[in-house]
Amino acid sequence: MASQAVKRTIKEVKPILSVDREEARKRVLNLYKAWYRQLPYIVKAYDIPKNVEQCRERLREEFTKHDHFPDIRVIDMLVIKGQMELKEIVNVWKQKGHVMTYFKDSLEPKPKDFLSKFLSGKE
Amino acid sequence: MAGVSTKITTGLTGLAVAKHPHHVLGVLYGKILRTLQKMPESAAYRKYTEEVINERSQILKANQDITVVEKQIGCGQIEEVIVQAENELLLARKMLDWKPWEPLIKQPPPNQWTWPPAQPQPQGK
Amino acid sequence: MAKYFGIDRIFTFLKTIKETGGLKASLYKLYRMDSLRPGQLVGTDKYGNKYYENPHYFYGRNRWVEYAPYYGMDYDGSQVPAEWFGWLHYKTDLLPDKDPSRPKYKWMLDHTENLSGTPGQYMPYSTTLPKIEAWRPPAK
Amino acid sequence: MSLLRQCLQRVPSLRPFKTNVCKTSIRWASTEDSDVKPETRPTVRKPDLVIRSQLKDFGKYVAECLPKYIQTVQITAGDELELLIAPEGVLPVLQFLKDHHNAQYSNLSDIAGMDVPNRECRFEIIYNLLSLRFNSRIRVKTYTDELTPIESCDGIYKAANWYEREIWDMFGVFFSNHPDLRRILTDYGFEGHPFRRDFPLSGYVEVRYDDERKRVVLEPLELAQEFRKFDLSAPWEQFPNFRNVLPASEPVKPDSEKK
Amino acid sequence: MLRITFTKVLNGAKLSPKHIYVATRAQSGEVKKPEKVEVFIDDKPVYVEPGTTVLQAAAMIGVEIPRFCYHERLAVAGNCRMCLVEVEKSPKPVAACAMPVMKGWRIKTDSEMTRKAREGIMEFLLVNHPLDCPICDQGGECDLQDQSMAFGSDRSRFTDIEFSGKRAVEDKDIGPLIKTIMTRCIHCTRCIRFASEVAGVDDLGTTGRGNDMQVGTYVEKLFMSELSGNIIDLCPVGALTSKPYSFTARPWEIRKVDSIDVLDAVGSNIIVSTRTGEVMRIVPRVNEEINEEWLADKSRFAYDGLKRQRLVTPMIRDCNGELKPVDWEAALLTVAKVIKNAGSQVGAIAGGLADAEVLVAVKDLLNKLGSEALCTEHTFPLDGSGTDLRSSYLLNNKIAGVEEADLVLLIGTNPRLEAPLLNSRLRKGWIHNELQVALIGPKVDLRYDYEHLGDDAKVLKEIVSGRHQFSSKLKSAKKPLIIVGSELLERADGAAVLSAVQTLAANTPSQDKDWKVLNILHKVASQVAAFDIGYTPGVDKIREGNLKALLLIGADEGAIDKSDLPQDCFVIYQGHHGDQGASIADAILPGAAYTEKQATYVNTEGRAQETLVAVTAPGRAREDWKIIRALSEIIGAKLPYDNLNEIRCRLEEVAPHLTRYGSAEEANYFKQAEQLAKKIKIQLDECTPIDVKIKELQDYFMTDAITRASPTMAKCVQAVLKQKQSKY
Repeated sequence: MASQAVKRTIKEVKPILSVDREEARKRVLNLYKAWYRQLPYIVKAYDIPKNVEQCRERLREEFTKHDHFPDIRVIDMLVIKGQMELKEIVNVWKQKGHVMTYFKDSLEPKPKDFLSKFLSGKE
Repeated sequence: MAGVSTKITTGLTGLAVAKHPHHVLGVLYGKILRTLQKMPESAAYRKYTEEVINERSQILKANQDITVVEKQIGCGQIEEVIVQAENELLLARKMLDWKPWEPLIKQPPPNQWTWPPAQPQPQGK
Repeated sequence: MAKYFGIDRIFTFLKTIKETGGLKASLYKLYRMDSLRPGQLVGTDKYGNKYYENPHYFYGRNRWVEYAPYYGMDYDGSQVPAEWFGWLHYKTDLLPDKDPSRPKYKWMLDHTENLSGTPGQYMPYSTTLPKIEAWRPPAK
Repeated sequence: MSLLRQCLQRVPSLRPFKTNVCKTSIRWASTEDSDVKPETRPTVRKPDLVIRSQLKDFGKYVAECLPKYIQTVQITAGDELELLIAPEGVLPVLQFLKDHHNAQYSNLSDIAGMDVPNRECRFEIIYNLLSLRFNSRIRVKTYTDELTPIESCDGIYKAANWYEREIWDMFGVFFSNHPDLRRILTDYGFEGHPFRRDFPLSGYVEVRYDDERKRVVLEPLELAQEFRKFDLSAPWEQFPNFRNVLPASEPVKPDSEKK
Repeated sequence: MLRITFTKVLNGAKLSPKHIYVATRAQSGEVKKPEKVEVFIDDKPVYVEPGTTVLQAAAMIGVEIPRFCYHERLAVAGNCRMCLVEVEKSPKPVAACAMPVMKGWRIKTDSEMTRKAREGIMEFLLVNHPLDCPICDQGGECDLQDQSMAFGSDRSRFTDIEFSGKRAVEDKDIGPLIKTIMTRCIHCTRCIRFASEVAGVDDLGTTGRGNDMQVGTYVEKLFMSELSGNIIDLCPVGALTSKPYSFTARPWEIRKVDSIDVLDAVGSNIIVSTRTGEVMRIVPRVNEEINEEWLADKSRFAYDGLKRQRLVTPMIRDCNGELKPVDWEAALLTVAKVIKNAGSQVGAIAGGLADAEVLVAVKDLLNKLGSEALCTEHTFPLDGSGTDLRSSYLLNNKIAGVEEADLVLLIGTNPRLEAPLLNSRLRKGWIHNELQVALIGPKVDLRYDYEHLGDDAKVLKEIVSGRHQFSSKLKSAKKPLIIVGSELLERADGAAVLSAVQTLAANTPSQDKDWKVLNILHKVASQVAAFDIGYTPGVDKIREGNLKALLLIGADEGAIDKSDLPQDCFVIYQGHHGDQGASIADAILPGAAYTEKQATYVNTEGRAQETLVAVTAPGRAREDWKIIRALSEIIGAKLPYDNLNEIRCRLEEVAPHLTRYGSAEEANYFKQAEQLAKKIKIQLDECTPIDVKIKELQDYFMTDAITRASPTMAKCVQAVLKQKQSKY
């Protein structure tokens, strides 16, 4: 795995947007800020049963979920996708259901211990 | 002008009748040729394009009658020929940047163009 | 003259209230049916729905049904039985009891309202055999 | 010249004008290849040999003009010309094919993507072009991986706009300098690129209307029924030795190499 | 008859190497290995032993020549001509399956001539073959379909669109298992050869010749064999198809899961084909060490028993004495309460279909509760070495080893019906290897000749003491084999029988050092695993135990009855079929059948194999060991395994060979076992004759909970009984 990563960096690649890590970092932060500032309007526009604080928490979670990627191009790709998502939200192309998908609140927790798994019949 | 016909329309949407086709084409062909001059002699693109342009401009010079020119060039109405020349000029200018006469920029990765992707193993060959 | 000033309308209104059975009953009827109209009672079906007609109204609005009181606010169109349905929808001008050609057989079922959404609704059942036949304990 | 006439007579529809055309027009040149055996198998389509050789000549011509970008020229399915190019050459090659006097492929029929996961560059991007002037089609293929962007050819062909959006949506290939790159087919918030080979046929999520929440909810897919999977091995796979695989394509070598 | 022809064949030139292989093995040392000859297949050189056919030589370098009639486990017929290949300098193409190679031959398997020959043969075959592939059950797995796609011409010359000249053949009724559509038959005669060579039932044959040739049974009769299903697999076209499977599924839409058969103790390897959560059919999987590529009818066709009489929900006997369905929580709570109150007075009986996982889980649970009353339903002598030494309860010489024997003594067993695939091996040895068989027990039909020594127990004693005339034969045999039926050992004097046999085996010399004379043939799949894990054979402990709770793990053979138990004993039945065990139970916990769980079974050789999940268990049924695991948690004696991996680790702790799937763990300590056996006090009961339960074919089909629930098996019994009435 490590050797693969090394190979990746050595291989000459075409950058997507950013040429170095610092630039990628800036892009991520800009995206984060844009989302962060948009959150109150999102809550309002979509009338979602979450408050701004919860949304911020979720936003942070979403960003930290991807904080370990070493490849700038992967970061760029994620930023691009994040930008598109934001655009879809800001323009209210999405609907309430789409926004609420980030929270996955309709999921019931899966049984964890043996007995409840056994009784529910789910492995 | 002698060659001017009473042509009203090209019959093609967005393509107006050219008023001075000889003049326009002459200028365009001159520009194309000058652009091509900047390319290396050996470039196949330059060679072939010059051939085409030279042939067309000769036809153009030899005949005043547009219909004859159109027939001899054999590439549509004179207006279309003008559009083609405009395109070629743009292309030629861009080509100066791209320099496509250089050797192959890079080889494809191994097995990139093999098809089907999973080759049946040739038996005992 | 009264007609000219529209006073006759007031009389009609008062008459309607009177026919309906007083102010309270009228208000209730207005609440229940969103309209309070004078009309002539032409018949009552066996479920207690009352059918009215008032030829002064425009065609299409001159026949209506007042559902039986026990339906309360829970009335709907399927509570009109088939024989009155025709009259109510101008398929015929003959009242059910005055229609000689109306068939009457012993085997005809009683009218039932649409039971969708209630426990009495029709549920299709599977006619395929189960893939696994379960064991039934032998009866004692 | 007699050959030319012959070919013109055989393919009248190809002829834009009946009288003498430009001598230099490569599009009507046809060098007969004597090495190609005419197709005799009854169930195989028999392509026109003249058209084939014309295409071959044009292929050679393009390869000669743009040696920097064109990796391979080949004929597939008997009479379809393909240019296999380096990803850097998308713009020059398409521009050349569109604007050059002898090409005039002014119509972009479509752009297709293809995913072959075991290749180093797993995606192929395929441009299908049509020249109305010469009644001829050409296919340009290039390749990329998940992270390498391809230059958008929106500046050359306006038609490319939606096609590139579609490829971005379905395969996740990024097109740089695209004026409006966003999803076109999938639902907002859809994750993944459905045409990638590693995307499951059933998808990852299922969507339903939740009566309680009064909105549509997305949930991880739970198949209530067995996913139907078919065992589709062909009979001739049992006899690999007797399987004569014809090459999918035949390369067009530049003349210099041939000689 | 066959035997003579085969001896002839052995001396002749035309010889398939399979037979050579057997022959050389039989006389190893005497025959010098002949030099290999070089031939060229498609210009590739290959060195083969002389006598190898062209087809086999080609297969050695991976060229599979198309064929219909040739089958490597059957005699060569050479009548389909599909395998014609060109040999250089030969004017005609030769049939690759029948022609032995000659030195320096250049064989062309894909030349113009070969291809033309194939196309011609294919045309001939298809001229009279109906074009009913869309409604044919073989469609999708049909050799004719496949090979006509691969080798046939792509043009038809068939102009008879009025269908006036196509051959039509009347269908034969050969029983409830095999459907015949004889018009589709291409006369490869594989079924005929299988019936006479492997099954030993000479019922099938051909009548007429040329265009009028027909395969059939001469007179309308049942194909009376316990291996009849194999001709379905053998048939290259759809002439013989499975009746229960007919029109139910297509081969490309079924899922195939490798599994193990548990309906006898052989442990045949099977493929369970499923579709939409239903077992559609069971076909054999090749395993040279166990079932080759055959499968017994019971194993193949009893799958419809898995869909009937199933326990799908837990049940508890209510105050009225009726079993009422409840949910798992209630069932487990009730059962747990009873077991908790019972304390150490709880016992368990394992039936014949229990897997090793549940066996070890139950054992762990009961041991935790302080009980040792763990029994198997089928008994086994405990005296002497008992179940402590594996050598005394295994088929030590392995199933494949039977072929090599030259003398087999069967005691109190009917291998044809108790282990049909072992019997097919015996028959193979008898045909190819001059194997002699003797039997002590009732005179049953084994489909080969044997010396019947009587069904008297005295005979056994005489042989042991060396007074019997058979003793000398046994002594002089090079590779003698004694196979004892487990049923015989279930007798009251079983210990004495075992002891006698052990002594006999010890006194019987064999040339081979690794040769094991003593072999026990079990009848049920769970027995060996249960002994390995440490269950006590027989239910005596339960009878004596004064138990308050009894757990039946699929025990359906009626070994124990309500009357054997104290009044207040609470019977819990855990299993998958409502049968004898479920009807006496106070609580029912529905388990999974062998197609529904990943479980370990040990066959009679001591070979651990695992089944895989082909379909999910119906209704609320759960995998067996999980039920025990859940129960243990509610009781408060939680077992330390949560998933299959962990319980397999536990299995490995108990007996490491139980998780070494596929390999048979060798038993040893034969000497010690014999010495222990000598100490036995019980005398051989000479008055009771040696008997077996399953004597005739009709007894074979319904022997356990699954087969008793199977309608197909019931039909088989009826068909056999009817055939017995018939004059043919």
